[in-house]
Amino acid sequence: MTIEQLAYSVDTFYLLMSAALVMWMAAGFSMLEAGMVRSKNTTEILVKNVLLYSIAGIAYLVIGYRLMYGTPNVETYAQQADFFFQMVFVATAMSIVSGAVAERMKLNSFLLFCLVLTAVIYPVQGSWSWGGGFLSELGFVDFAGSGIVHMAGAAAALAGVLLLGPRQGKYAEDGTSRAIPGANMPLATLGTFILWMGWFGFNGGSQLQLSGTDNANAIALVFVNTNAAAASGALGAFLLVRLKWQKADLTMILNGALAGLVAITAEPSAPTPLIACLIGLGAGVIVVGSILFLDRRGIDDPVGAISVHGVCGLYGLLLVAWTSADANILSQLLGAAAIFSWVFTASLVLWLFLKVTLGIRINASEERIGSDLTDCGVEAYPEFVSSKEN
Amino acid sequence: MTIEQLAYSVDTFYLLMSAALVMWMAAGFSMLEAGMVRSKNTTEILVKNVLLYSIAGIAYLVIGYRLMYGTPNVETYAQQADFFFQMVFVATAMSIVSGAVAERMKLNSFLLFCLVLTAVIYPVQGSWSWGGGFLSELGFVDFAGSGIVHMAGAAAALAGVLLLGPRQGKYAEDGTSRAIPGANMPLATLGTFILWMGWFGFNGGSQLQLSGTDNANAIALVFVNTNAAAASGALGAFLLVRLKWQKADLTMILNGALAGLVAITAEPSAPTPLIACLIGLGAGVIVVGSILFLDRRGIDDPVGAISVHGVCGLYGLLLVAWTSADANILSQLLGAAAIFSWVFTASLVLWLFLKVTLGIRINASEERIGSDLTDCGVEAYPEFVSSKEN
Amino acid sequence: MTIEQLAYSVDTFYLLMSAALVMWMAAGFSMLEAGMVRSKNTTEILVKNVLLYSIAGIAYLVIGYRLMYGTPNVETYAQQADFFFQMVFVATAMSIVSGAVAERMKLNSFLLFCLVLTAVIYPVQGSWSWGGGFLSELGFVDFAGSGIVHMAGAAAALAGVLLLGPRQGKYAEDGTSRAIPGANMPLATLGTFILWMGWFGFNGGSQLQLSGTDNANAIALVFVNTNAAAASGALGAFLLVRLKWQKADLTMILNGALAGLVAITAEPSAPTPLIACLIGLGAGVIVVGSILFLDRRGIDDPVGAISVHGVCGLYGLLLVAWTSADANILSQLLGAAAIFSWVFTASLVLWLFLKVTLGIRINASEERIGSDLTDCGVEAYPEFVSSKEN
Amino acid sequence: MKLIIAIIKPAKLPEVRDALQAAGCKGMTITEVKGFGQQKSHDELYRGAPHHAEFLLKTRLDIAVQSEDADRIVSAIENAARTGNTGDGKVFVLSLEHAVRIRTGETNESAI
Amino acid sequence: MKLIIAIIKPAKLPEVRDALQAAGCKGMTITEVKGFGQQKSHDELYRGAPHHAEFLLKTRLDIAVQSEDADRIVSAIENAARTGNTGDGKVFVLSLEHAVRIRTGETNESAI
Amino acid sequence: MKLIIAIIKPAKLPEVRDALQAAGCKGMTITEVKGFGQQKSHDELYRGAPHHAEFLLKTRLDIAVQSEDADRIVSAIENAARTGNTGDGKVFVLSLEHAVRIRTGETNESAI
Ligand SMILES: Nc1ncnc2c1ncn2[C@@H]1O[C@H](COP(=O)(O)OP(=O)(O)O)[C@@H](O)[C@H]1O
Ligand SMILES: Nc1ncnc2c1ncn2[C@@H]1O[C@H](COP(=O)(O)OP(=O)(O)O)[C@@H](O)[C@H]1O
Ligand SMILES: Nc1ncnc2c1ncn2[C@@H]1O[C@H](COP(=O)(O)OP(=O)(O)O)[C@@H](O)[C@H]1O
Repeated sequence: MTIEQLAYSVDTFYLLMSAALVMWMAAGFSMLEAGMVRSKNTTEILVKNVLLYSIAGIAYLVIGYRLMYGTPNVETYAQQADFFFQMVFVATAMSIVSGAVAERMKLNSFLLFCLVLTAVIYPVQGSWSWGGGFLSELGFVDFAGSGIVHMAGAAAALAGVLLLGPRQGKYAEDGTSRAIPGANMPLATLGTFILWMGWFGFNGGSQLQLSGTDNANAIALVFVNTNAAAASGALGAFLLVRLKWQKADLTMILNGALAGLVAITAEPSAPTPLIACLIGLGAGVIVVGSILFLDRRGIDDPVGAISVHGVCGLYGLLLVAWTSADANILSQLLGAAAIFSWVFTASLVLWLFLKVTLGIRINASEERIGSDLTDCGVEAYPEFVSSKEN
Repeated sequence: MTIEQLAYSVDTFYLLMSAALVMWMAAGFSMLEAGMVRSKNTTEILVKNVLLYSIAGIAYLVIGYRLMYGTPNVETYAQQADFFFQMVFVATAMSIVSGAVAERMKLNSFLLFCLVLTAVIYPVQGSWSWGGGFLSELGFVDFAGSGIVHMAGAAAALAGVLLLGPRQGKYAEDGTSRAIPGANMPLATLGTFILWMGWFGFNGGSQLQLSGTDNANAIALVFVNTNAAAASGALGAFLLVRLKWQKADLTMILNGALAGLVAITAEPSAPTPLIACLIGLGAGVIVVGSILFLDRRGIDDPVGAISVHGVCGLYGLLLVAWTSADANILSQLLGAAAIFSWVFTASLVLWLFLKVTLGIRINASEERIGSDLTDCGVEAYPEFVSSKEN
Repeated sequence: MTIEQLAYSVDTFYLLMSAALVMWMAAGFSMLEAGMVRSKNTTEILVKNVLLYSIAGIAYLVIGYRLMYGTPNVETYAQQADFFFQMVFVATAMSIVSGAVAERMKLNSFLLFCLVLTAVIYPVQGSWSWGGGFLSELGFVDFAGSGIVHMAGAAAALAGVLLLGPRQGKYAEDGTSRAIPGANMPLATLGTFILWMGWFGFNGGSQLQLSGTDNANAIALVFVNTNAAAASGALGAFLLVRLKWQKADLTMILNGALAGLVAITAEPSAPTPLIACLIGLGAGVIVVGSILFLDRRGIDDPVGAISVHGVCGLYGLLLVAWTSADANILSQLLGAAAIFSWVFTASLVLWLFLKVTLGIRINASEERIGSDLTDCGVEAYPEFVSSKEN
Repeated sequence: MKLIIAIIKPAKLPEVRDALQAAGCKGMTITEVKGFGQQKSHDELYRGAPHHAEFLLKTRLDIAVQSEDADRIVSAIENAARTGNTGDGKVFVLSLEHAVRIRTGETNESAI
Repeated sequence: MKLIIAIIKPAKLPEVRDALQAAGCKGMTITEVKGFGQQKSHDELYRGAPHHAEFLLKTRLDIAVQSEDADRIVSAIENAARTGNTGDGKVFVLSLEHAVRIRTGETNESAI
Repeated sequence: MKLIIAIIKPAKLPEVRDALQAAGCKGMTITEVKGFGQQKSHDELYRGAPHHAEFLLKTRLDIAVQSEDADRIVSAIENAARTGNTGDGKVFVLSLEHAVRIRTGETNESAI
């Protein structure tokens, strides 16, 4: 065996383990969302999450991967490992959507949207940057996908949420927002920890090569920065809500950690760990502000996905101009604008098409009873007398 | 350091990480089963799962491993890593049993059965194939254990279920089946995701060697195929139940994903990813049919373990004759028959012995009250007023 | 690429994956503790766990790491990987505290304590051994931290518990102990499985180098022994409680598994797997005895952290004198005494300071209502009518 | 005084509560109950087997009122809770002998 | 009319429901309650400490019936719910002044 | 005989139970209910939006007693349950016509 062959094996394994960690994020999104919706819609959000991951995998296999990378010619590690690693990213983008449209979106329409997003919409913009297209030529830097994955997912979600409207009872007649607490805080926390763990694969794997001391050093720094940003994001959100309202709102803290993760994703290999802490801290504060702002504007996003992945994805993209010598603010802005416009517009058209054909919103009585019974035939916790028909 | 020494380290690490992922499947089975039984039997199924993994580990250490492999002479990676990897497989086989006999099996008898299965019954048949015995000489191919692990576990479960009979209230007086919904859908989903993730270790690790580009390529393909089969299994089950009953039955979708995983396990390194999708799709459809069929025959299997692991294990074994040039249908059939007959018969004898000595079924009043209170002294969710004594 | 460079990459990756598994233990502690407290305090314990991991990460980055290791000069793997691996250990130590003081400790004081423990108290004693200080010179052996991490965490917890006193209603007026069952057994079990899995990173990573056949063999043995001790710990606790009270108390079995893990941590690379089984068995028995003993002494530790991590940590430390040729009982005793005295005393002073300034105990009415509503603004399962105000 | 017990569909609780407040009713106590009556639970399928949940989720309201208000309040509940489908529920009226407000010790009319 | 309140062991609900249907009773409302009485909860041990759940899970049935059926139905419940052990529960009968079927507005005899 | 229905703060259950036992009351049935009255639930914030839980958790006790004990027992409940703040709850007394102990078939006075 030559050293190159062994390095090939090692790099393949590194990528496969990273991909397995990202695959695990599908469970993270499932648990987070299952914890943040009401129990009457929990089974249905689980169905959506399992199926979106399944559809993404097949659609990207059959169409998306080729659309994004042409016929990629990976030489230093197994081609299939590359496919697998890229595939779990598209699933992540779609997972972001499910949370934002939760508790009112028709299952069939959601699955069709998932099919098109993962087969076409996501890969098209992915080809512009990671596929070697015009954005990469413009010098747009997005290491692991603050924009390409997270903001893209949030853009698709935003288009859906705008067409769907808020959940019944979310806003009083005078327009003031009402709280609709999620049913299961331990699940939401578990989901966040799963995402946090999976993110080491998400960012750590995006170096794409482990062999060589430079690569190893870079990956180690990526791990440290990823963790630092998440930790500071959680703290930033905590400090803000604790000062503002005394209460330590767990869901905001969880969103803060995720916001830090999203923000650092655009470039986790450049800043020092202390800078990563600052980036995370900022994200934790921004995400709370953004959630409050959108909520007041009538944008009903049960899990805060648009703020976490969209707003903090953009924030992360822009910061790269500061942390990385290879990037400049102009191309970062351009890249962000290009990704957002494309994904948002294409998604809007697709949602609109679904709206006039199949419909995208469950009817009022289904929404009151909960989609678990109407669409799935079984409630998430069928033994508990819950307040589901309130 | 020589390159062989480094390869030795790398291969050892690859096997250890794979084994850790398979160990993690013990948590997956626990959560899946805890979600699929009623809350009054949840603590007890958790006890069984923790203890079966513990007993399997020790029984295989003291007896089983040697019985299966003699004194194995592993040279390209650490001997202990091989033991650990093999050990977590036997635990998987036993985990399959716990689900099928749930809600009515005595704890002590279950644990004694576990001891004998993992110390003797499983290793004996394992020695025929992986241990280099007559099945391997016959050309029987079972890459990661569709038959050796999954169908074997299901055969042991089937013997137990036949002797135990169905749960109280499962069948009306006229023999029609009644639904007994599981208490916690998020747990069942989490369990399935854990299993899905762990399966990358299960199948991915079964190549047993990572070093060398061929090995690396094979492992990467195994990952992709494993995921493709699971995804298509989920979709297959979903499409079938959605068309048949409109409702998107989450538990069937979860069983579909697992069915795809079991089916591909017999040979995940041969088919192309598209073929793997077909295999998974078929498994997803078959598992639903099998669950309905067995249910109507009075075989009460609360989690669908016999269909998922037994029927789809057999299906996977037979398909190898098609996907792999090294296999032929005859030896696959022979292998399946040999494994099934041995495990089923030995288990039946053992269950019978336990039945006439300790008894295998809890008494009617314990079953009504739930084994959590009668056997474990604490309910799974002691604060909730559940409908447990119905 | 040279072989040394590739080994550098491999060792870095090995350490990063191990660290990610240890990071995952933060989720394990969260779930374990969330399952073992009453539902009225569940959100708050989740907040504490997310924030303690966050604070630990930052405090150790800014202060603790340097205090413990000076300016470490790691050469055979990435420096940042070393930092990350060490950092997750300090978080583990702090996680131990949160369980023991659960359901009555003020959030702000807890977080301040966390800051000082992870920035100063833990690193100071860590420098004595792993940092190359006087304990390492004395021949004190603690491979992965039975004492340095686990007993240290338990010492800090004990100091807090002594000052806090028991939860309202834990003891009758005549001093007899009353059971306060945890609200969610599946969560507690999931948490234990997560910890069990994470421990492969904890112990397996502590070899610090994978490259070289000796290292690989050592790590493989560490995996096997770690698992063997956990399995026997679970069995030991089970056998004891089953014989003593008939009932198979799940929480004791979980504590038994963790006790086995803690006990083997002091030296998992020396004993044979059969000896590891004995060590685990002993730990499983000891932990049950210790929990009962402390409970009767009025030391209210809702999750058994002091017994699991403190008592079994000490037990593990002492056993090294028997299992390892490099250790002797005297230096083990000395090391244990030094660590315990320092951490206990420093923590006591700090808790006392917090007590007279901010206060450490929530007031009686907050405790009755539950800190979820009073401190976090949302209950863990807001839809269920629970018995929370009893 | 009367004690009115109303068994209604859970989804109608907001309307009924508003109607009760409009009718001058200042307090009520609600309980989550399960009902059995002419309304049959529609079968769900779970793993292909019919899942016949015989008992349906209902909401029970207990409202203590002055005797002279009873009829008016019963009508208010009826109107707010009616959907016209089976399962709308029942209203029962009992005679209430005595009522106490724990906080103040006030009794009867002034207690409710 | 009478309102019958029965507190029974949860495990006896299926038998009692069947007995009530056999006795011609068309509707009932059930509530999950906890009871306290002569039956003492057997102590469980949780982590070695006695877990004395003072209140035991019981099922409460509220059944509105015609006055002349009351005795028959009370006996039916008694027979179906009896195990002979403490904790079997109680049946209470109250006078019911007025009953309304919300769906139709029918009252009294025709409402129950 | 009387049927006493008390709606109290959940946190007061232990005191009330002790007071009832001291007053010679041998049995009771408790239900978890939600109340609506003068006491307003204090708003919580969840993700920055007010979380106005209109209905507050309360505990309901149903206690069948001999007529001559009723006043004494109502007072015992009042005293044990009072905190002086709104939301302390109510006690209602109904006339109880008939009571049966299922286990023995004993009726009325000897049944409660
Ligand atoms: N005789 C009864 N006693 C007590 N509750 C009853 C009685 N009959 C009906 N109910 C309650 O009223 C609910 C609605 O009754 P149902 O017969 O289904 O509909 P409807 O009253 O519209 O004909 C039932 O679910 C049950 O809770
Ligand atoms: N005086 C009472 N008022 C209301 N409910 C009562 C009363 N006495 C008993 N109960 C209810 O009846 C149940 C059974 O009573 P218990 O004294 O344990 O058994 P038994 O009636 O067989 O002697 C109790 O759990 C409680 O719910
Ligand atoms: N008219 C009523 N009928 C039934 N229950 C009532 C009535 N008024 C109050 N309650 C119950 O009593 C509880 C306390 O009443 P509330 O008005 O808040 O306090 P207070 O009685 O101290 O003024 C309420 O939450 C409700 O459960």
